[in-house]
Amino acid sequence: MSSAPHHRQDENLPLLDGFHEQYSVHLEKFDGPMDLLLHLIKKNELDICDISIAVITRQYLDFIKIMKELNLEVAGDFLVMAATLLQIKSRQLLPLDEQEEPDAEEVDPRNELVRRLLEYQQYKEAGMVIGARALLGREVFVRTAADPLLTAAQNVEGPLEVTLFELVDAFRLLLQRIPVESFHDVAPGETLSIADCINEILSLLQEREMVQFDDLVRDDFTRERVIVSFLALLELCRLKLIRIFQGSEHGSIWFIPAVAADSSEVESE
Amino acid sequence: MSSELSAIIESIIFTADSPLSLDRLCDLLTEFERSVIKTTLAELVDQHQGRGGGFELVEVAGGWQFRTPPSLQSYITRHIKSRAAKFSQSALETLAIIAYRQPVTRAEVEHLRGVDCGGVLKSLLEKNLVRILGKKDIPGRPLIYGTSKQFLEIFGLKDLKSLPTLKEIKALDEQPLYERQEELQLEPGKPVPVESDLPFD
Amino acid sequence: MSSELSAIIESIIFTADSPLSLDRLCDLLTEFERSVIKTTLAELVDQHQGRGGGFELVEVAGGWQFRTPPSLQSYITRHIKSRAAKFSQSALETLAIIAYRQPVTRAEVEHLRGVDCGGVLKSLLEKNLVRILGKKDIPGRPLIYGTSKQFLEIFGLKDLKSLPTLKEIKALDEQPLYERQEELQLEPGKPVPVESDLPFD
Repeated sequence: MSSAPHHRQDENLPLLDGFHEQYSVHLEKFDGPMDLLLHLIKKNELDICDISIAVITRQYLDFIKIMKELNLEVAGDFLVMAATLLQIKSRQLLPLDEQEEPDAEEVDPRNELVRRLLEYQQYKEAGMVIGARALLGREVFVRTAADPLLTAAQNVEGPLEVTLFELVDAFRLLLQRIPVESFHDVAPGETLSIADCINEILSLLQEREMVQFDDLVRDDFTRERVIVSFLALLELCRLKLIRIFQGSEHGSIWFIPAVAADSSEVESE
Repeated sequence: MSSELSAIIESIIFTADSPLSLDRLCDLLTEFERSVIKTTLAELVDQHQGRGGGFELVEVAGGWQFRTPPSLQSYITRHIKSRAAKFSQSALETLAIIAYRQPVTRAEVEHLRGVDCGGVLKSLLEKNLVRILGKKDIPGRPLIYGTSKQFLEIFGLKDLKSLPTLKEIKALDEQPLYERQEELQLEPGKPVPVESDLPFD
Repeated sequence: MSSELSAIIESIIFTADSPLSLDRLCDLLTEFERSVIKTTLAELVDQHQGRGGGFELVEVAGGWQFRTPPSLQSYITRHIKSRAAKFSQSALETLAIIAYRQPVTRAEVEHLRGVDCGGVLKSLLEKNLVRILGKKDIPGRPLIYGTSKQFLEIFGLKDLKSLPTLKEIKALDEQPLYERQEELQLEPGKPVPVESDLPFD
């Protein structure tokens, strides 16, 4: 489980040391509830497509119980799966509701789980197969030396190579260096910011010359969205970046870029 | 084949720090025909294969690169530290899901694996094996992920199509790939031999 | 000459980042006799000389290294000169600020970065990653900057909305809500032996 915090073993009670060591060996083998389920299915020699939910659920819950008895952290993911198993089990016990459509998909409550298990199994195996390849830097190596004759020929004018993650990460690290008050809208919050909306408008104007206000709010026609979009438009107008016009009274609002960017006008030192 | 062109191509690939595509070679060597460059490349591959030397010319991540054969690993690591990575099972599973299902969201990966994948995903992003492709056009606009060029380079793949298909992998599984996965013991008391996560090492 | 030893020596020299001396090679390959290593090296030099390929094995600075012959330099520099340049940290930061804060003035960028950005800004404009959107209607009428269409292309973004937000990147580190809510440990003071699952060593 990616979320399990790491603690130092030696802070543990000496009596339990042996137990913990053994079980941590077991438990690390299970990369989440799906992995554990697959293991139980294999161990019981069950057919994935026809698993006995009663057997699997009992063993799964036993496993969690042991984890708890050993005071191992049981991640939420394991508990979610336990709940899913119990739910399937209880649905199997219930008589079919007459009112309900005998939808073929719904007949067997195990179907969804079986489908997930089969799919998970595929990717687990695919992971092992790709992990078994000869990896660069592990089994396979490339030349690392730079040709001294050529290093002088380096040129910075070439195309750029950078990933999106590096860009976001650079911004994230920058923000950590800077006092919070420098920012007006970085604080996390679900609300739509005017800055986001300005970006969206600018991006639309990169694609076409003329944009209708309705295009901005079409996907998300809420009061908040309309207000924020409108404020963003006013802000852009104030910055003289766009011109707004309206075809007729109560007609659509349109806007176009106000200036053609002139890149010769670079601020110089 | 012009042996001069052969030497030129070899030297360019040799000094490049990442695999060079045929397109790129043609851009650099405009005085030669594309078809001639292509044939020369194929001849170079054969030549190095035939030599059985300490490195070979291989096609990887859409380009050509000199690489050492895996068989010489034990000698090379005597003087070079093995830089890469032992991948954990979670990293490999997550990578496999992203590789086969891309573009894919974090929620989709987590649904398939049944566990939170934020930490693994971030580490794959930092290692440059996975990249952000953009945002999905559904409510909430979640980020979508795909594998990077570096993924192909590290895993020695020509392109995404050369990943073994899931069907092929399934066929492999009929062979006893799994046999080495040990039995889980629920009863405490018995010592369990510590094994590495992966059945291949 | 053992052709296996020949391949081994070749691969070690190939992957070394500086010339390898005979002494060093003998230290690494203790199972082979010094005299055999020496002969094999000489044979390798001849072999590559005879091949007339894109690189040769030469003795430099008391050691052995593969190098391209000076005659091919003009071809190699074509590639080196035009290959992708890595972004400097300051260029990346400036670009990030412009991307996330646009429309933004130079003064605002400099306020955030705490350093003069004129040079970086100019180079971003020249690379066509950043463009001038217009002039701000405040005293001095400073130019306002934003990202260009090319910026979207380089990062493979459909539009500016597809830029990942910081919140989304941060969210990768966070645990899902339900995990934090679970009362998991029976005794909170006790350590948990389950290893944290770092995907890489």
